[in-house]
Amino acid sequence: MQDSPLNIVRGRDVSFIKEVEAESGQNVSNCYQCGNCTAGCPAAFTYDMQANQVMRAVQLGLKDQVLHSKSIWMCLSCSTCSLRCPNNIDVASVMETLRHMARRENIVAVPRMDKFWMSFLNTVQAFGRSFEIGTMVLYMLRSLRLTTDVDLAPSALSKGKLGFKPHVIPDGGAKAVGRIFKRYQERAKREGVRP
Amino acid sequence: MNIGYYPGCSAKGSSLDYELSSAAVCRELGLVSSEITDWNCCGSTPAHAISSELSAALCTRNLMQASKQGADVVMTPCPSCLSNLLHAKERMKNPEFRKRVDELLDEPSKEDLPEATSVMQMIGRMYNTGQIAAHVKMSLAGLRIAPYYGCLMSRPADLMNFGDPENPTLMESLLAACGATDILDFPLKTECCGAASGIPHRPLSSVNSGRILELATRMEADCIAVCCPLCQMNLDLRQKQAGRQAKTRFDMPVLYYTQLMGLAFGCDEKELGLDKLIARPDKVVDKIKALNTAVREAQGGKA
Amino acid sequence: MRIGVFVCHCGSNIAGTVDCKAAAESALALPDVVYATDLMYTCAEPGQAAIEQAIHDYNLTGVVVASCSPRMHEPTFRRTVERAGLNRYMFEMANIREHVSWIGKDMVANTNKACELIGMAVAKLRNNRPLYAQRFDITKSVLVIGGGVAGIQAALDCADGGIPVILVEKEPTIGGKMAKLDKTFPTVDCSACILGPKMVDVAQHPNITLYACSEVDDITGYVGNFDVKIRRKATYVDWSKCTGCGTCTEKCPSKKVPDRFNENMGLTTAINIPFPQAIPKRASINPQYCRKLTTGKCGICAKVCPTKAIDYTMKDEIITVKVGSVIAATGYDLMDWTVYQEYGGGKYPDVITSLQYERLLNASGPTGGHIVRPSDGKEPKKVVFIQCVGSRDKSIGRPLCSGFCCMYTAKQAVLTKDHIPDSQSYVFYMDIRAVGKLYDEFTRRAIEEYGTEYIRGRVSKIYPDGNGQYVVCGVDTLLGQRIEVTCDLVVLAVGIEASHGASHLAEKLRISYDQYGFFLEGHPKLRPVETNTAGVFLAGVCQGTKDIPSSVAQGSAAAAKVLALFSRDKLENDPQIAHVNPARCVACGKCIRCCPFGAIKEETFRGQLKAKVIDTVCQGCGICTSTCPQGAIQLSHATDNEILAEVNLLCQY
Amino acid sequence: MPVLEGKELRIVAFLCNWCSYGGADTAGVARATQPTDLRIIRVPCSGRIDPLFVLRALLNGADGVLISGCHPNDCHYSAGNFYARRRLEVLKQFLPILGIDDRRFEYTWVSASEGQRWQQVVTSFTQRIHELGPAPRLEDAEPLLEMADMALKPLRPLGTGQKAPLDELKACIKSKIKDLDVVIGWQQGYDAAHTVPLFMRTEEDVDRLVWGPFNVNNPATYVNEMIGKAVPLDKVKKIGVVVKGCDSRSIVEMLQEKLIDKDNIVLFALPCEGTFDMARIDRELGRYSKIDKVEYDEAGVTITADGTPHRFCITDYAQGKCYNCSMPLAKDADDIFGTAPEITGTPSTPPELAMLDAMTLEQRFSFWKGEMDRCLRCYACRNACPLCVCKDYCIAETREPHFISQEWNVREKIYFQYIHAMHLAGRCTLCGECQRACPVGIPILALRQQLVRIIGQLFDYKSGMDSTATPPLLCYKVEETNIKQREL
Repeated sequence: MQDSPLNIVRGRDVSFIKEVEAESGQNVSNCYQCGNCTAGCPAAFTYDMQANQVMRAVQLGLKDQVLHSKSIWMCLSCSTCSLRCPNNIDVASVMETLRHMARRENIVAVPRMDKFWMSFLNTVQAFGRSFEIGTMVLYMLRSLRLTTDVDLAPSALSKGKLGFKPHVIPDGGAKAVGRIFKRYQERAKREGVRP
Repeated sequence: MNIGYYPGCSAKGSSLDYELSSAAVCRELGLVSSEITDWNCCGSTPAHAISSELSAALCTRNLMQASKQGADVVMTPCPSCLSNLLHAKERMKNPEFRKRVDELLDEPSKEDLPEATSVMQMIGRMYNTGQIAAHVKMSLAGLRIAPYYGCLMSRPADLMNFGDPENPTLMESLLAACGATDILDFPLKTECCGAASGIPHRPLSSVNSGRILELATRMEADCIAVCCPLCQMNLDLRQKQAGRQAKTRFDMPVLYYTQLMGLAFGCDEKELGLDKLIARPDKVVDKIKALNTAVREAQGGKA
Repeated sequence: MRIGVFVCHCGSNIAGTVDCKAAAESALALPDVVYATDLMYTCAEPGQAAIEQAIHDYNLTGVVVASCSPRMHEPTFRRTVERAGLNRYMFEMANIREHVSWIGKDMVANTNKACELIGMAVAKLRNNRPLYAQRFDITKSVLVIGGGVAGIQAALDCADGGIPVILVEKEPTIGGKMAKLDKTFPTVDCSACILGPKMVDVAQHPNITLYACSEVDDITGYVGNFDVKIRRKATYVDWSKCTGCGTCTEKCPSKKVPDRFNENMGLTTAINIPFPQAIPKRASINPQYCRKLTTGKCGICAKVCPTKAIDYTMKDEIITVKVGSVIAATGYDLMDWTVYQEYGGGKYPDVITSLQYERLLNASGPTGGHIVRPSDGKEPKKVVFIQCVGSRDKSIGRPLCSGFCCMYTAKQAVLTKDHIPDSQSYVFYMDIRAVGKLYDEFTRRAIEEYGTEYIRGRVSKIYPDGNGQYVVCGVDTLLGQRIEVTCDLVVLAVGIEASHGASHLAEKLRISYDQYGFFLEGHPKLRPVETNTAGVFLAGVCQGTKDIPSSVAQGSAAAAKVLALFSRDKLENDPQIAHVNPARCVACGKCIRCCPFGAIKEETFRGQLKAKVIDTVCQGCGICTSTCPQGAIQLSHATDNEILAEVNLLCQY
Repeated sequence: MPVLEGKELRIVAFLCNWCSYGGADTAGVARATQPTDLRIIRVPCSGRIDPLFVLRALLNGADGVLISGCHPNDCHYSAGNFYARRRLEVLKQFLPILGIDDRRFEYTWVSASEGQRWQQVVTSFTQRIHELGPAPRLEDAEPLLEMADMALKPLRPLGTGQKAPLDELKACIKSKIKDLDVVIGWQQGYDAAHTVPLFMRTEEDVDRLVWGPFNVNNPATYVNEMIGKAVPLDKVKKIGVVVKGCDSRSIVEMLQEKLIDKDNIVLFALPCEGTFDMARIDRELGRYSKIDKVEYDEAGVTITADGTPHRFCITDYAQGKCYNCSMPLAKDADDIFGTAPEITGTPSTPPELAMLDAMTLEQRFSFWKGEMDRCLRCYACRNACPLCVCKDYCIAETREPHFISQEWNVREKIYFQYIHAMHLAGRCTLCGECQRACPVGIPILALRQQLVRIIGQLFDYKSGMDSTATPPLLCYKVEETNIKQREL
């Protein structure tokens, strides 16, 4: 809840609009608010701001509001919005751009999504390939949601679908992947953004 | 054409059955490829969710490995991996982006990275209906199949090159070549199942996969045919969760299209990983057998 | 040559940033300039008088006025010099207002530029020649292409004004789209009741010749004298014998023919009359489905026809007519909405177009005015209307608003409630565009009195739910939520495009058209009925989206233009046209190939082939002049030498 | 008139009356501030703008030339801007080979309502010209002389053509000569190493017909004056022409342009194995008083002059065009004898053009200054051209219209040569007669080679190949797939 009416003159951040447009390659002023992005969005019911509202807020340059939105974390990247947009805007790319920008500014509105992604990537960093059990364990520890999907474990395990051992790439590939991550993290540190 | 095979991580874990059945189908058809020896994870959704550059770096390494072993084209069963590989290849055309990615790699990227495509498209490209039909030992005629592609396979249309992004039909043609006659016109075939949020936000996947399972059930499908490991896991492994969300119980076998093709080709069920499915596919297998027996008897009767 | 230069101050409009006095003085140094002065308001009465006086006093043979744009006052000053006895083409203008004083404040640069522009005008004028218009006879009759409501109105008004009218309609009946409608907004009066009498008037008017089932094959000529070739398509029925009794349609055994008039919502017979009020009320055979014509075995209609009108051997016939003017009223067609795969791309039977719905509502339609679902014939209780399908959608290349869908959707929602009182209608809309008289009030009634749910948002997908109903996935952007409606019938307000084939007709008429095939008017505001081809006028939706009252109004407006044109017995041509110098022409024919108007022909001149411009056809574009390698064909008033004089004045180092 | 020193550059604009001039007016009415350099010439239509106006302006010292017309599909005359787009695009791509920066020339579309766009067009174009600075002047350029390296690989084996079925051809001509006024071919000239045109009227004349690598002339050059459109109707003849593949393209082009009537001409064809570059042979022979004999072998000839034998291998001494020839045998001839050899490989860039391609803009500008300064304006190039059908009324020698003066300076010489080239755009078949005829050896063929290359790339078109095709500058497409206009 806001405690005063939104002042769209003071709240407007023009450089934010330009930055979003440059990074996503989309012209946000093309949006005429038909709402088709929202109409087809499979994650719409989890959003605090609907996709069309995110687009509107970007048009108005409301940086704070947008970057603190949970929606940009809940987006499934399924591109239905981009496919159906009558103005050829790649809405999914705008959502992704906003998420990248939020992370860079260290704004994480849905920590468990970030934790899940990082858990996944940490296993990749370690072994070069992803490894379901490893991801799950890491995620459960980090999110303190120790019962996540444990109901699935028996059936999955019995079918041999989840391996207990990670797959390690032969020929030192795992190390090469580790180096990619390391360089990425170092660069993020250098640039002062969240890796 | 030298085809490099990129299995993707789930092939070694949750979608072992996809891997097995794809291999069986390719073997039957004579589609030869060699696995990229040193492949790594494409980064899947988490990588591009946090950074396009990291995602591109992971994918570019794979494409370079493929290139080193002389592949002109990289083929993968997983739409998510394919989408990441293609996005990376496209973004690397931008010199600034390329420079940033090269900073992350051990060696600078090559200008001409190999093409990437899906196993399904490769089969479609290399074999016509007649060539596929020639391998069929047990027709899929009469089996009511709901084809389901998921959201990644056909879009973005200009990148994935998979026909009409709203209404792809390649899977139908492959199954039809295997004799399938009752392929449903499944309206939700490209809707997102929500798998990407399966772990961190269960309702998101339950609601969306529930809707798909519900319509397939209502349309009296015998099974759903899929081509994406994430979709399969979501619709099959999480079928109970979806049922709980929708206050019902689903009993819908969710098979990879390669498993169906493999059954038609007369492959061994174990070889196709049918035992790995949670929702039992027995009634599907039984129905195929029964229908084929009936046809054979009818023909025998006539003769 | 004796040239006078007049530099206008235009009050302070020019003099504010140009030293007009200095500019006039500098002009005196130019060759042939014998007089130069600056005036306060050259276009005003005293200014014009000063020019006339100077022409007399200094025996001027040419005049340059440096003032505003020639697009503004060139005609004014041409009349001025003509009054003083000069030829109107011995006059040039230098545009030192729009192109100088209004676009910069640098007095030095502006004055220098003004002097150069005056220099260019003088240089051109020194190469000018007097030109004289020619008068020619005209044919006082008009061709109206398209028999929709706009064409009907134009034809009736011209005919009432005493002008013979030839009305060409490609369908077997006139009436156009309006004849298919059930009711019209915002009055909800019966479409057939208001259009029917007009259609009958067309049939009965002594000044109107109607060619239905006909198309314009070719048009040549120019304003006042067009030669038109009309193709009368074979109907396999001799219309001079047919009485429209309908016996043949009753007996025809080929009964599974898609009914085009009913927008394929029902079936008809291979020989048929489109609808009971058709004008002309004559039967025609659809050769694609006629058993006699496809298999050679049948001939029932010929046997039962009481007047022996059936003729299976009929061929297309070409007739030639001469007219002095043309009114294009070719209307529109719906765009191909099946590109919307997310709406089923046409494979769901209960997802239909608004025009199809109109036929369901219509008492003379395939269901006798009962609204039923095409799939199972049941009455729908929940009806969803989706607006802007194929309008305002850049992703399929159609950013235009079709203009009247908002209104007819409201009307159809109202009629749905009238037909099925326990029904509920939902309208997905982006904006309600209801700008006509009583329009907004009407949409409010649809909402307030008829309980139509208006939902602001587009629809992302429609799919059958497996239980015989359809799920419409939309959004309510006012609520900020994704919403779904389960319904029995979906009506799409499909966007319009110009009538199929309009662009081909435009090329025959030599008028311009936009990317959707709509014809371009002469000026978007001041010449909305004219085209840039003299003698060709526009009526109705062929020019751009319009509702019925606007179409009728433009039909009358086009007729007024024709009547005004024909109020004179002879027309005058513009002498700024091309001329061939036979001494230099080698008859290579390049000009003939390039002329967009067919205005150049080959003729024998003293035993040799030469090009020859047809004065009355030439429009003065000059493509021929820039095409002719040896400069043998010159566009008067824009000759090579006139343009080169300007180039050489500017570029001489 | 001089420009404002140090402040303005000379920028000339041609605007169509209906759209762009109106757009400039709209900008003025809106008081849209613009740079003062631009001078507008008002023309009825962009289709009226002869590319030669632009060349005239650029040669006479304009620093930039801007053209603006109605947007495609909006032309007041329905198609003028479509023609303009093709012609102006060809001009734009032609300028660099002349050593003129093509950024000094631009064409664009502005409608009468687009005042703001006009302001932006003027501003950005003026800014562009100021960034480029004043245009280089011919007077200031240092002449540069350079020779092209003629070494090329042929697309088929070259030879001396002595196995061609000449006798069969002669028999055929004899059987038809009664119905023809004349048949054009070649006969031995003043010695065995040169040929001159042969005009056959009797069967005896036919016996003098020769075939071989000395048949360098293009007989199509004589066709227009015998059966062209300008010939008085009662004097039109019925003629026959013996053609090499390249010669036939000139005639096909004339048919394409409807300059001659197919009914009046019969083509006889033999397979050509290449012709000699006589300029190089004469250079090699040096001064001599008499050719004693010419002996043929399969790969070349041995010319004995003043008792000294000189061996010339055809592969080393062929005309430039022969190496790139992919049609040694006319395919549209009425009577064809012999068979065409197989063509392997694709044509390479002609040597004259390759030399220019390797130069900078400044070098090309200097090169043409040096070369054209030697032009005598003898018009031999024009008179040798089979497609210069208006040579008797050439604009080089008239004041109606007065494009070019008789002033003896390099500017007017250059302008004449550029006019000649532009008049051949989309028509020239690269028969090379112009360059062969030039008494001072200016490589003017390079200009035509560039135009042929441009036309090929823009319109996917090769002249003189199909008598039913429309020449590309006499037609247009609504959507031009290969024309990529620059944004302004």
